[in-house]
Formats: sequence, C-alpha cells, structure tokens
Amino acid sequence: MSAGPQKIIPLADLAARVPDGSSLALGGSFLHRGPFAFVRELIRQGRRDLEVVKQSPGYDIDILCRAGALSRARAGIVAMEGNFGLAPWYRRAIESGAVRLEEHACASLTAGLRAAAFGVPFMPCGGIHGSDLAALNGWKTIEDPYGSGEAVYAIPRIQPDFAVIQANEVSESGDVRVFGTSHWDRIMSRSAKRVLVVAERIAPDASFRDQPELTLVPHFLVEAVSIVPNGAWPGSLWPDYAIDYPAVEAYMTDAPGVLADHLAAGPEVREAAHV
Amino acid sequence: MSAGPQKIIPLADLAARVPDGSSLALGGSFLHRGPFAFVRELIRQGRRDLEVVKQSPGYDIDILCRAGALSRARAGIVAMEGNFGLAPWYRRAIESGAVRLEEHACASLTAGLRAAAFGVPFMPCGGIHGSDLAALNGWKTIEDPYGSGEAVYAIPRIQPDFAVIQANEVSESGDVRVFGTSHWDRIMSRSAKRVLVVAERIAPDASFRDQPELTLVPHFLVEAVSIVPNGAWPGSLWPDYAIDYPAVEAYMTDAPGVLADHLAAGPEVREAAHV
Amino acid sequence: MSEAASNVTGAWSGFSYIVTNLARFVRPNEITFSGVNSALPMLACLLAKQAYPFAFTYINVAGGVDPNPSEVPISSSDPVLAEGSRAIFANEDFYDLCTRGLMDLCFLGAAQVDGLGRTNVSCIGDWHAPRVRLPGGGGGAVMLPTARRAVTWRTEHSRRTLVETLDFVTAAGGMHGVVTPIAVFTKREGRLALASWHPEASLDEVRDRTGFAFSAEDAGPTPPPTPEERAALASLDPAGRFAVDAGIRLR
Amino acid sequence: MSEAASNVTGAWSGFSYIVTNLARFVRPNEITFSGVNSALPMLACLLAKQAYPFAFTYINVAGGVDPNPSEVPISSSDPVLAEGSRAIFANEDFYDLCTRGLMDLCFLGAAQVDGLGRTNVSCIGDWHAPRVRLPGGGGGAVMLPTARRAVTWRTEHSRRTLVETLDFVTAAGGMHGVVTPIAVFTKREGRLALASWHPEASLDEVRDRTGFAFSAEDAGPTPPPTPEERAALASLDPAGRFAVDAGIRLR
Repeated sequence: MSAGPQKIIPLADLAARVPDGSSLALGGSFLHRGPFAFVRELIRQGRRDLEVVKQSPGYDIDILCRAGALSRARAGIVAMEGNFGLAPWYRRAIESGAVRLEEHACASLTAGLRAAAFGVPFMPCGGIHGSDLAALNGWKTIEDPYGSGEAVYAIPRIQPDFAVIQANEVSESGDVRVFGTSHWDRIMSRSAKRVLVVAERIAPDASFRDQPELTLVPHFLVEAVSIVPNGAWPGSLWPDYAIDYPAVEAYMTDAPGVLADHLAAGPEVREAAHV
Repeated sequence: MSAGPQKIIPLADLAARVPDGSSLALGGSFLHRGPFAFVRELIRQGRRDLEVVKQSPGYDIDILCRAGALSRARAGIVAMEGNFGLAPWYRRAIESGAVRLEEHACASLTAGLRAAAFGVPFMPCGGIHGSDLAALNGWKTIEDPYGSGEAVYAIPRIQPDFAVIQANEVSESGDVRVFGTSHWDRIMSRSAKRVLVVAERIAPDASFRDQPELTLVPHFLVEAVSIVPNGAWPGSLWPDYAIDYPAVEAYMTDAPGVLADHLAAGPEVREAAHV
Repeated sequence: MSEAASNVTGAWSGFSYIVTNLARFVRPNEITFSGVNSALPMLACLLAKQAYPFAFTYINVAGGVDPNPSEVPISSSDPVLAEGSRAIFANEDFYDLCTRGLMDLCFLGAAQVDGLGRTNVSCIGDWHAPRVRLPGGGGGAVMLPTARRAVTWRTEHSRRTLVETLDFVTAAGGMHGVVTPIAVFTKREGRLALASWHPEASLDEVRDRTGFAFSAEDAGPTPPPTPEERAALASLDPAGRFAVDAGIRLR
Repeated sequence: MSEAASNVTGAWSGFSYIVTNLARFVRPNEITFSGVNSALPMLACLLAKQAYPFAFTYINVAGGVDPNPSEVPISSSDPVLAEGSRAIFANEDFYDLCTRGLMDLCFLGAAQVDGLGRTNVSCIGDWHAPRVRLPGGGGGAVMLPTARRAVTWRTEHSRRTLVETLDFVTAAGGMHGVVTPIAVFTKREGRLALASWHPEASLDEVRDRTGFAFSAEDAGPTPPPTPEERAALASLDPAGRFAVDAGIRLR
C-alpha cells in the first residue's frame, strides 16, 4: 500500500472503490467531522445495500436511509443532535424493517473494532450486565479464567470493509491529521480492511515531519485520499467551520425534491464542476 | 485528583510517595526516555521489595537490581542495548534467584495492562501459540464463543501501583507532553493506580491549549510532577539530549564505589543541591 | 411563570430547575462527564464550574478537559467544548476511564426510567417491531453499570417516561439521580426515592405523574436557586435561547 | 579478510554478509519492521532503502515510519530513527499491526534457533535455574506466529546457536529466514533449509557447524554483494564503526 501510485484522487473515484454491499466505518460523530461529501457521492453513484458501522451516526446514516442506500447498521446512538432530535429517515427505515439494526452501546461497538484491530476473535467489554442488548445480540459472558469470579461480556470481532475518515489535513502521501477530538477514528482506521480519507486540504510534508506526533493515521495504512474543501458540510470541521444549521434544517424538510436539492448543494458538486 | 494542591513537587517528595513493595510501570524503553532520576532517587531513599512492570527495561531495572531494591519483575525484553548487551546486575539477580521474573512477550504485558485500562479481568492476545511462556505463566486459552474455531490466549489483568512517566514538558497543572515515540507510556498511564511524572521543563499553559492533541496524559490523571532537567540521564530524551555513552560505560564497570559514584553524578543531585 | 420572570424573581422555571438540580449532583474534586444529545447536563456542568466554590474535572464527549468554550454550543458534542482544553481526552479514553471505575459522575440520557433507575433509550413498543425507534444504546449499557454515579433527566414528567416496566432494558445498574421539571430522585437502597419536588408542585402531583412507586421519606420542596446558580445560568443563556429550545413546562 | 578489504574488493565480510542478506528479504511495497537490540536489521532496512529500486514501508521500534535519520544510531531503538518521519507509529500500534496480520516482514532477535525456526531468547539451561538469563520474550512470542514473514540473524554460526533442541521455546511459528556469517536459511515445508552459503565457506562446513538437520537442495554460494549494496553499506557505515562493534567473524 505504501508505495503505490499517487494517492490523491477525485472524490468520485474514491467513492467508486466502495462496492455495493460494503460495510463502512464512518469517522466523526453526529454532525461533527463526518465524511459527508463522501456519503453524498455514494448516493449519487447509486450505491445499494451498504452497512454503516459507527458509534454515533446521524446525518450520514439518515441520508443513506433516505436515499435507500442502506440495508444494515451497527450503531450505538443515532440522532441528528443539535436540537434536531431523532434522525427521521433512519427511524422510519428501522420501524419499517427496511434497515436491519444491530444495536450497540458505543463502547461495545468499540470493543468489536478493537478485536479486529488487535487480531483477536472477541474483546471483553465492561458493563452491559442487566442490559437486554446482550440477549438481543447473543453476546456471551466469559468467566475470568484466573479465578477472580468476574464474568465479562465478550463482543465478537467487527471488521468493516472500509473506514472513511474526514481529516483536516493530509500529506501528499496520505498521512492524516485531525484537530480536536479524534472521536473513534483511530480505532476505525486500525480495524477496517481498507482506509479511505477525505481531507480539507494538503499540508506540506515538512509540517508532518515537524510534528509527527500529530499524525492520526500514517500514510501506509491509507489507500487513497480526496481533497474536498468543506467536505464535512453541513456538519462542522473543527477549527475550520461550524455546523451549517440552516442547511441541516432545510435537509430535515420532508417534501419532494428536498433530497435532490440538498445533494446538489454539496460543496463537492461545485468542486467537481471546477475540475 | 484534579483540583488538589500544587502538583509540582521536589523529586525527593515524588519518590517518597512510593512505599516499599510497590509495583512500578516505568515509561520509556531501554536507554530512551526512562524516569531514571526517579529510579536513582528511590535507591537513595533505600526503597526495597519493588516490582518493575515494563516491556523493555534496561538501565532502570539493572540499577534497581544492583542496589538490591528489586524483588520482582514483569518484563518482555531486558537489556542495556546500544552495544552494552545484557543487563548484568539484572541477569545475576535472576540467576541467583534474588529477583523473581514473570517473563512476557512485550505484547502480552501490554495486553495485561490493557485489561486494567479497560476495566476487564483479562485480555485476549494474538500469537503466543507454541511458546513455553504460556505454560510457564499459566496462561489459558479461550475458545472464541462465537464459533470461529479460533482459540486465543487470555492474559490476566496487570495493574501496577504506579506509572512513572518521563516527559519533555508539563503544564503547571500536570498535563503531559512527550515528543517522538510514546513507547508504552499511554497504556501505562491508563492502567496504573497512580501516575507520577518527571519532566524536563514546564511549558506555558497556552502552548497546551494551542495543541491539546499533543497531550499524552491529561492533568487529572496525574497525581504529582517533578521538574528535573536532564532527568533521563544517562539515557536519551528526544529531542533534548542523546544517550551519554561514556556515563553508561562507567556505570557498567563492576568495581567498588562505581554505583555510589554513578548515583552522585545524577543531574538530580546537582539540581537538589541548588534548591 | 415565564423563563424571564422566573429568572428575575428567583423562583424555578422548568428549565432552570432541571439544569440547576443536575448541577447539584456535581461534587468537589471529582471527574464529571457530559455526552451527546445532552444540552442540559452540558449547561449543568458549565453552571457548576461558575456557581460552586470548588474545583472539579469536567470532561465531555468533544474531548474537552476543563475547557473554556468561547460560546455555549447548541450541540452538546460540538468541538467548541474542547476549546481552551489543554488535552484531548477522546471517546475511547473516557469510556475506558468509566469501565475501569474512575468516572465519578456521568450524565446519561434516557427515554424511560423505571423505579430501579434502569433506562430504555432503544424503542417504544417491541424492539423488533417498534412503534418508535429511539436513538439507541449509546453510553448507557456500559456506563450506567460502571460509573460511580450516573444521573439522568427527563423534560417530561409522566407515567410514559417514569414507568413501572420499561419497554426494553437498554441499560441496567441504576441511576443515582433523576431530575424532571417537578422532581429530583436519588437512589436509596437500590430504588429511586424522591429527594425533593418543585415548590410549585406537590408530593401528590409527583406521585400522580410517576409510573413507579417510590419512597418520599425526608423529601420536601427543592431549595430555591442560589444567587450564584441564577447568575451562572443567566450568563450561560443570556438570551434565553436554551430555555426556549428545551421547551420545558411543569405541566 | 578485513572489513575494509572486503568493502574494496567486493567480497563478503561476515558483517556485510549478514546485513546485506537480511536486506535481501525486503520486498517491494511491503511493511518491514526492525526492533530493539537489532543494529544489523536496522542497517539492513536502511540499506534496502538505498540499494534497491523499489519502495517499501520501513517502520521501527522508535516509532519511525520511513524516516530519514540524520545519523545511524548505535542503539537500534534510538529516537533518531523517527527523524524525518511524518508519523509516529508507536509500540502498541506496530504490535497490533502484526497481530492483525499486516506485518509483512519482521526482524526478530534470537539466541538459539531450531530446525523448525523456533527461537529461544529466554535462558541457557533450565528456565528456573538458568546458567545464563537472556533478554527474554520481547517481540517473539507474539510476532513470530503472527507476522507474515519473520527473519532472524546470528553473529555466531555454531551448534550452540543453531540447535536441534532449544533450551526453552520462547517463540514458535517459525522463522521464514535465518542469516549467519556463513549461511542463509529459508523455510521450506515447515523446516529451515539452506538457501545459500558464504562463498568462503562450504556446504560441509555449514552442516558441520549446524545443530539441526536441513535440506540443501538447490543451495549454492551466495551471490556477491552488488555495487548498490556495497555503496549503501559503505555510506551507512563509512568509518566501519558498526562492522567493528558487531565483531563478526566467519570462524
């Protein structure tokens, strides 16, 4: 992976790497630093039967449901957040049975990703005792083999086909830098089979060499990158921009043409037109 | 812990917090960024019956053995490194039975620390199959309860009494910053019951606020800090200083008075004299 | 009484009642956490920082550690909540902190709460054919049993939200505290017990609107907001935007 | 033959033989790792970067990812090995990479190697009462079974180091390759087989000095160092310091 051809490719080509039926760990949380331009591009390309793997999806999972692109989800908490409440198209997709949910605690989903990242078939996870989620998901407890008397829930390995990370900056080779919280992006990038990145901009290699400690994902784990300014729209990308609340509000309207208008308003559309 | 009195205290007071019999996760690796001034101070204070928990100890474990301060070790690989070969006083302590070793692979020790950090009694660890270490340590395999047919070794929880981290910079409140590799310091700081820090210098709070992503350990996990310039001597502290090879060579001499001379040459001695 | 009026007179509004009584669960020198979908606990933590004469560690889902946000965000997971922070303590880290037993106080959302302080955030109706699909597991199933204390809030106090039987047990372990527009419950001997009620409500009203049985021993009207609490909330929500957004009514 | 002479004439020295033949295990586009106590593999990785006309990812125990160190350090875990790196990939990360099956080539130390390519780095004699306590487990027990290929080296080729029976099996799984001052072994059908021998040695000598039985099918003298390999090693060790420190003799 490390030394192939140029890693920086157009968004359409990046999204085209994802076949129908893929499972996608999407970075960020709710309306914050999600790979939203990428998700819209999947919809434009007519992708079907996708799975979202994410502790706290919101806009991303909702728009995929709205477009009929999703068939499965493994998620902790799903909402639009920021006063927008539930994710309405997601909600309907679950209620109607159009999308099959594996409901997690955020930390149990992380445990499953850790199992994949650490190369083991399952991962113990604290808590869960007394929750109906255990029986629902068929999670089993394991007795501490060292006699403490503790029994702990084991979460089966979760290995997404792709992690898609929304970054502030990348190097020419695909090193990934994120400002503020990294949410669950680190473990996603270590557990998925392939890592795709959408970044706000390219930063000079020298800046990565000056502060290599800031790199969240090294280039050799990254398969390909697209540069899409404002690509987390209508969500935030700290410290570059905040949530576009009017755009989210417009998206929430349930009327014909709203989804198409919203997709047409994505900054990646203008960007592509310039290319 | 977060809001107590002033966290920055003299090295003698920091070391005085460690009772006889404590287990210590020591940061760094071999001759690099270890809390060596701290270890020497433990020896000066006559500490006994200590345990070192570290994937790759070297100078630190050797000098503790030489001073008779150690009774137990959980370690992966032990050596002086950098052309100095085996750690001779450690080697003798094990061969004579003065120190009891729990021999690990580096990653199995990490797994045990992860169990403590994640709040679970054991942690699956990849590999190990076919190694005599498993029988030696009584490590048990667990069958994947989800039917993959994989059996994985479970490492019991390892929770050191203290993690002692050698840092480049701290804030006044004890936020910890490290340059270059963090070795196993992160997992040590998350698994130990108490975290002590020795830092090269204090950096302004503003510099931590500007790049909070660089902070390895937040202040509220840190109990106390000492500022000891050159405190990793005779090891390196990137990018501030390299290994002092002549000093290590002098330490390696097996002759009366060498240990006392070496202890007297520690930069923390000069520092304390100035206070 | 309008929010504005209640702020002036020093009486409680539903909004100030919930935020302030959540804040009163914060204790000195502890580690306190607020998460996603949690505007009221976020305000409570910020209020406690301003109003109370003690220090504590406030960590949040945006990775902030004792931040100084330049504004109070609408989204309680907004990255502005890490502004001024000297560290980023991201999701894996704060969950691990909780499971290893170091999270002193954790604010967790709930759609339904039962008398044991267990919660449902998954569904109304049968999980497999829900009338309403709710946000889901979130922090609860792992944090509720492992945090030293967890506290939740409901903006509606009714037999639909405070129930005898949960439609689904998303998280067990049991809340240490529950705050509604008219009541504060705390756990006593394994069950939620009434600690105090809104002075404009009454014990009878709380009983009437609560689906589970509870002890009210030693309960009385909630002490009014202190000047410091009122001043802090006014500074956090000077235009009353959060109060309006929360839309909390006593009845 | 002295190191200097061998560098000039293009023949092998024991030092250049080990470093160069370790480097020859490096393949295009793969992820290759060198660890602690591993000056020769460190040099091999740096040599491969210079001498071979292909790209690969070199990660090391100092957290470096394709670094450009300003000098070649004596310690193979020296932080200078992360100089010029655009990322720090620290210990937890590279071990996890290996256990999840993405480490293509891993250089691992060994005191004893058996015919299955298993290693002992723990002790000479009985573990509980060792004649010599060795460094210990290190990367081996986890990395040897999980890396796609692991390669080790011995600076002494003898029946003490290449043994029929290990004093202790620190790590199993089996090496893909072993390089000594006089021979290169690679795994074939689960056992180490001779791939080539130092042109100044012979098959008989290798057999005589090896404690385990091995196949020598298709083996022959090791091809001499290429001009690129010689130039790279000369630039990495211009003063011959590493060659002297390694103290490697054919016999």
